[in-house]
Amino acid sequence: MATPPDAADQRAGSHGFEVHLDVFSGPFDLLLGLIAKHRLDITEVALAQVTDEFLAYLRAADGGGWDLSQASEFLVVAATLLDLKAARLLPTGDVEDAEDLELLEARDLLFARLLQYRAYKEIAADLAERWAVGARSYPRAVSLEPHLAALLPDLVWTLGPDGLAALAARALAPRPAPPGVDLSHLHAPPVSVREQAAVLADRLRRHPSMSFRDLVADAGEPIVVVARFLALLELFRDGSVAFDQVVALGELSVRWTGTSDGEIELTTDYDEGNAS
Amino acid sequence: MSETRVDELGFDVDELPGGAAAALEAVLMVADEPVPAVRLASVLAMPTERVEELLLALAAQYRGDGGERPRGFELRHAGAGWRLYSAPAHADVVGRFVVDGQTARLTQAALETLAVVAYRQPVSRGQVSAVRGVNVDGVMRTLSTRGLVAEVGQDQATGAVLYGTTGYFLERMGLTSLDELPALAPHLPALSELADLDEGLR
Amino acid sequence: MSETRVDELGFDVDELPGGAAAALEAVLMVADEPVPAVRLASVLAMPTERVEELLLALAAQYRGDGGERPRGFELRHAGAGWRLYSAPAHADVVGRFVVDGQTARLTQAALETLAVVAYRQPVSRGQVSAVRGVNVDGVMRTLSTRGLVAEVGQDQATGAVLYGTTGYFLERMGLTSLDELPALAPHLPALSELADLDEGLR
Repeated sequence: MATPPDAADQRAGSHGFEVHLDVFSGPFDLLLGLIAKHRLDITEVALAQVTDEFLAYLRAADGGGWDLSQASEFLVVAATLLDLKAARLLPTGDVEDAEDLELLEARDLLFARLLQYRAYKEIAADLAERWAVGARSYPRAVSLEPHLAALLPDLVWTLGPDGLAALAARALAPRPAPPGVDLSHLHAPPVSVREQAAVLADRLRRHPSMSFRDLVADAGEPIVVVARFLALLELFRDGSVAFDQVVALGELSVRWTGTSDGEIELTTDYDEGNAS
Repeated sequence: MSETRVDELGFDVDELPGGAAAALEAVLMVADEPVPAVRLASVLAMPTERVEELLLALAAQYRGDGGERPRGFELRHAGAGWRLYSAPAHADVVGRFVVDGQTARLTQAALETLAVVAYRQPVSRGQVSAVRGVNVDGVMRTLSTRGLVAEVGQDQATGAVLYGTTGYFLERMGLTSLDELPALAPHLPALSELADLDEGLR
Repeated sequence: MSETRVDELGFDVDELPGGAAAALEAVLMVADEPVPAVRLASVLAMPTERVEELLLALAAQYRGDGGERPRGFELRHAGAGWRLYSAPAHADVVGRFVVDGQTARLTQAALETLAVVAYRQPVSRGQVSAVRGVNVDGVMRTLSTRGLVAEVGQDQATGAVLYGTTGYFLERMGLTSLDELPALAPHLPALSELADLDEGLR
């Protein structure tokens, strides 16, 4: 059954469903919020508008600034939105070729996932309620009086100092990465967007026009590419760079339009100090 | 177990001061986790049904149901059995006394992840990630550190570690079994409803 | 401290269900160590003399002095303060419960936890949980009951209780001091794997 994304909006409306952005906890969460807010007319949601909103949200979030894990989650949202948008542009009626069908299925799947996520989100509210109620009772858990502890059977002790050291070493050693796709690198190393902005500024002052590809050629890790991408967005907002892109999806060239020397004064406090 | 003879035990709970109810209180006083009624029955050498009656009566008494002064403690059936707790009405006072807070809040991300694990268990981290649309490694670790979820096995096919909720999760949520979790179905759109919507939008 | 004003506290013990006596019961129910009356007075925002009167009255009530059923628990003044204990009359039943199902061996989880405490002491339960990735509250209680670990202080910043190993632990390990614990290095994975993780293991 092909269910247009609009259905979610209708249900959402009739149930007063609304996601407030003051609790950001994941891409689906944000996506649901944005979709509900824009009445799910994905075709009319300009990605730029969503981006602005997201940046505004992060800026207002707290004084601590925003970190890369949030930013990279946003990229997931943006990609999902683009998918949805592409699927939505298809006519809902006749499906002629296999490619259309695939897109429709992708859209339904995505939609189904969103509905499923929403169900768990609603259930989570019930758990939150139970958690809060439980927090008001403290369980009794006290140590045994010596005369009762003395009743316990004597411990059979086979562990020697070396065995103990081996146990400690194993417990204290870092855990191996979990099987499957490990995204922890997105959250782990502190890569400062501000530092990357300084790197880019230095480069662009010497070569006033460079392609994005060249700017990230030496980045090494994806996290640095993301940081530089975000740094560029910030520099753009600051009026320090301009972008040129001749054809859609073509090479993106970056021009330096800022001052020719001096410190880069980014207006946001970014990830400094709390990048983690 | 209720057949254990008194002369083997060296005591008859009914003859102790305060009777069987007091014996139950004495045992609950040293328990550091919920105790199943059947285990209490075995220790007291009494039929489980009678122990259950006594537990319910004690719980009501502590609440002040019979007109006595409500106690500052409660006897509750949660998780695997029965355990004494401070009464919720006095949470503010107790909170001032207790240093190690158990009151720390769970984040929205933790609650959502917990919900998925509770309903989908046994479930791998990858499967939870797929539902939430975000990597859950960090959140799962927090939940595990807090004793709310634990490894329960391994997926035969993929080798992925499978997670489930713990007895502490049940106790903390005031449930005696997973069957008491609210039904998920009402939160999902009915098939017919979707079909209707589909029609209407044509 | 008894001068703390009610509006700062958000509660008035006399207005809670069961009144000040119930508030005292609530705190005593979760207290692991004997609590001095002056501390209880501070927590309840009441004069110490009144708290002492209430404590004596509760102790008498639990004993059944007023004609009520004697309780299975008693409120005793022990050491520095007041604590709830199982009533001695029920020691046989409680003893059966304590011994029931106990084994003479420490579980793998308990041994691992003990090893972490030995090498990281003084350390809080939260820190041990974080290292092991699971909740260790129950296991720490077992180790403490067994006399292998004990409270050694309090974290200045968080107020969390800090634990260390005991003299009995050294005795069982055949060591005379903690300095004799074997170095961890030979038991760790190859150095190359650890180069950048060194920090974390200090």
